[in-house]
Amino acid sequence: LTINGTNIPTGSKKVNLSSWYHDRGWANISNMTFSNGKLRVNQDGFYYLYANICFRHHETSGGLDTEFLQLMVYVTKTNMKIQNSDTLMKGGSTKYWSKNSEFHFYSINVGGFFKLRAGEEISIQVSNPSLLDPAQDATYFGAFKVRDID
Amino acid sequence: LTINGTNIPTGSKKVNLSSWYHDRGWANISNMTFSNGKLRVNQDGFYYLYANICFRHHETSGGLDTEFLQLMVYVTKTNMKIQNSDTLMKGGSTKYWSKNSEFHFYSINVGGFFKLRAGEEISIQVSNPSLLDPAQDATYFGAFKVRDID
Amino acid sequence: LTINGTNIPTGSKKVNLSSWYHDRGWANISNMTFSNGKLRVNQDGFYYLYANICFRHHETSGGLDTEFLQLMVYVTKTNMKIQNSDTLMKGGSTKYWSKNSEFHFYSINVGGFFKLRAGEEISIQVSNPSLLDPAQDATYFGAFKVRDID
Amino acid sequence: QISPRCNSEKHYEHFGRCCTKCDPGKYMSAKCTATSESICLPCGPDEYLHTWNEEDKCLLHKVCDRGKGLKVVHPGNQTFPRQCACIPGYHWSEDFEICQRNGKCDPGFEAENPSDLWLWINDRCSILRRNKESSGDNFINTHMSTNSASQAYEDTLLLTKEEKILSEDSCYPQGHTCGEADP
Repeated sequence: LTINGTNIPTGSKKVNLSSWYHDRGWANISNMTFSNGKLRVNQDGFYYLYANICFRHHETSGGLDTEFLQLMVYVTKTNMKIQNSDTLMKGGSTKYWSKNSEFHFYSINVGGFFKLRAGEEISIQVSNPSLLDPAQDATYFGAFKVRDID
Repeated sequence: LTINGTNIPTGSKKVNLSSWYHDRGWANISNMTFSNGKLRVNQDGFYYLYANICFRHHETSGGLDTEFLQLMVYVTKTNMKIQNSDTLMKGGSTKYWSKNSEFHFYSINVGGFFKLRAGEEISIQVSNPSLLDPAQDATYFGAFKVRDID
Repeated sequence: LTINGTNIPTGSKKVNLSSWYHDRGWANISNMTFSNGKLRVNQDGFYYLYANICFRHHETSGGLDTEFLQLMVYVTKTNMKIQNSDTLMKGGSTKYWSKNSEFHFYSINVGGFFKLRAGEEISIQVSNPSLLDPAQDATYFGAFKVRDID
Repeated sequence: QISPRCNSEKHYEHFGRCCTKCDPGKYMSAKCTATSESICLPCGPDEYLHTWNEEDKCLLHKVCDRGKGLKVVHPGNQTFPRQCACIPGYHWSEDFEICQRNGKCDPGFEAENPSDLWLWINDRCSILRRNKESSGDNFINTHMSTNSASQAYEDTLLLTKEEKILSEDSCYPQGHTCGEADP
């Protein structure tokens, strides 16, 4: 799924990213459902999950609130049956983005192999959403099933 | 495919990396073809694409042109039928590599799941090619087919 | 496999990380064996290997030995038959972690597709182990078989 | 349990037969069959295999990356892996796989016993008692009192965990390096 660049939250607080394309450009989806900003598992199995998140700031976007940033992504699994949400993967970096520089850019990539059950949902949280790069080749996430659970 | 360390372009401009080993060391290839520096898809399908790129600079290589760098990788898909090239994935970071430090190192990893058609070609572009780490465990890319297109 | 947070080596030297959970939390293992801190391949095949390593430092943990760090991960393959160990993948970054900052964080992700033989073993080395984030969503590695060798 | 005749260093068992492995410098492109021996082919350029083997592919020589301060000490061949070394003034850091600049010894160290050889491990200058184990975690040195650099090199054996030879980046009065690191 690729980020819907027209609907990115603002601010620097950790937010849930719920606005993704699932059928445009590189985005594709099958055997999974995208609803309420979450990717729902339809079939039990072992899945490889991945996310690529790019942050950027251009001087023409005005000054940064602070030069000391922590740019993070969290991939979370929600299990409605037991009303539980847990982070499966996290990645990112603290950064010093100097005000004197014209442009700043930083990308994070996370990936991992997880056992998922039908009904469980995968969602993405990031810090500093207003710095997200809205391009489809920059900010995206997905999953593919590798095999059944024995 | 792993980088052919003996044939890395120089300079800092964004260039196409076309010199890769496809059969030596860790590199391997099957059901895809490597020609003209590009990885050609032979069978329609859903593929997981990935790339790992390492940049490094040692003081004995002489001074850097600038201490402010943008180290990037772009994974591009070319569709000859419609004469179109597009970036599937990008990653990297702006960096401040101080002249006072002996050594600098930075690695990027990108990965994603894409629908690819026979005849389409995957290629890699990077910025600052002269800073590329030529080791096979540092700079490599590849793809594997996960399943057919329904 | 996820890091066993209770048994992380100290210091900044490059060390072998041998203490992983293979059956708790997100960790799972099948058709491979975890012993002596290494992941052993039981079946010949093409595998996708990945590792996600997070480093962090909080000011309450006392001062860093140096502000100039190189945070690295190495994924190594050992082939007992020919008494050979080689790095398959490496990633990381040199970092300037200023003493004035409260908190520092940095994550590395590496991944790649490799032909592995039964009996070969995969292990993880990192620099600066004492800075490792012990959470299961932060520091983990794994492998899954994609297909047989033709 | 391999039968005694099928010694495992040069032979392997396949379909109940005891077949010959490929000798160093070659890889096995096909295993033996009921009627044919193993087929071994030479390693390609920039590849090697240092032992009798059943590998289906040779190993790739490492790159002596000048961009990390390395140079080739032995180019390697089909049976022997390439050896790299740090250029003078630098020593190999196994932790970060780069050539680190040799630190300068404080003048105080140099003046005290100018004729002695101070062995300096990684980035700490330390004076070694005669034949005492060094302060390094797994390096064993002997302390020699000598004036000629080459003699010191021959007589002093520096062992690292992997049995590599570690350069003696010694703090000579003239700051001359007498040995080569072998990463």
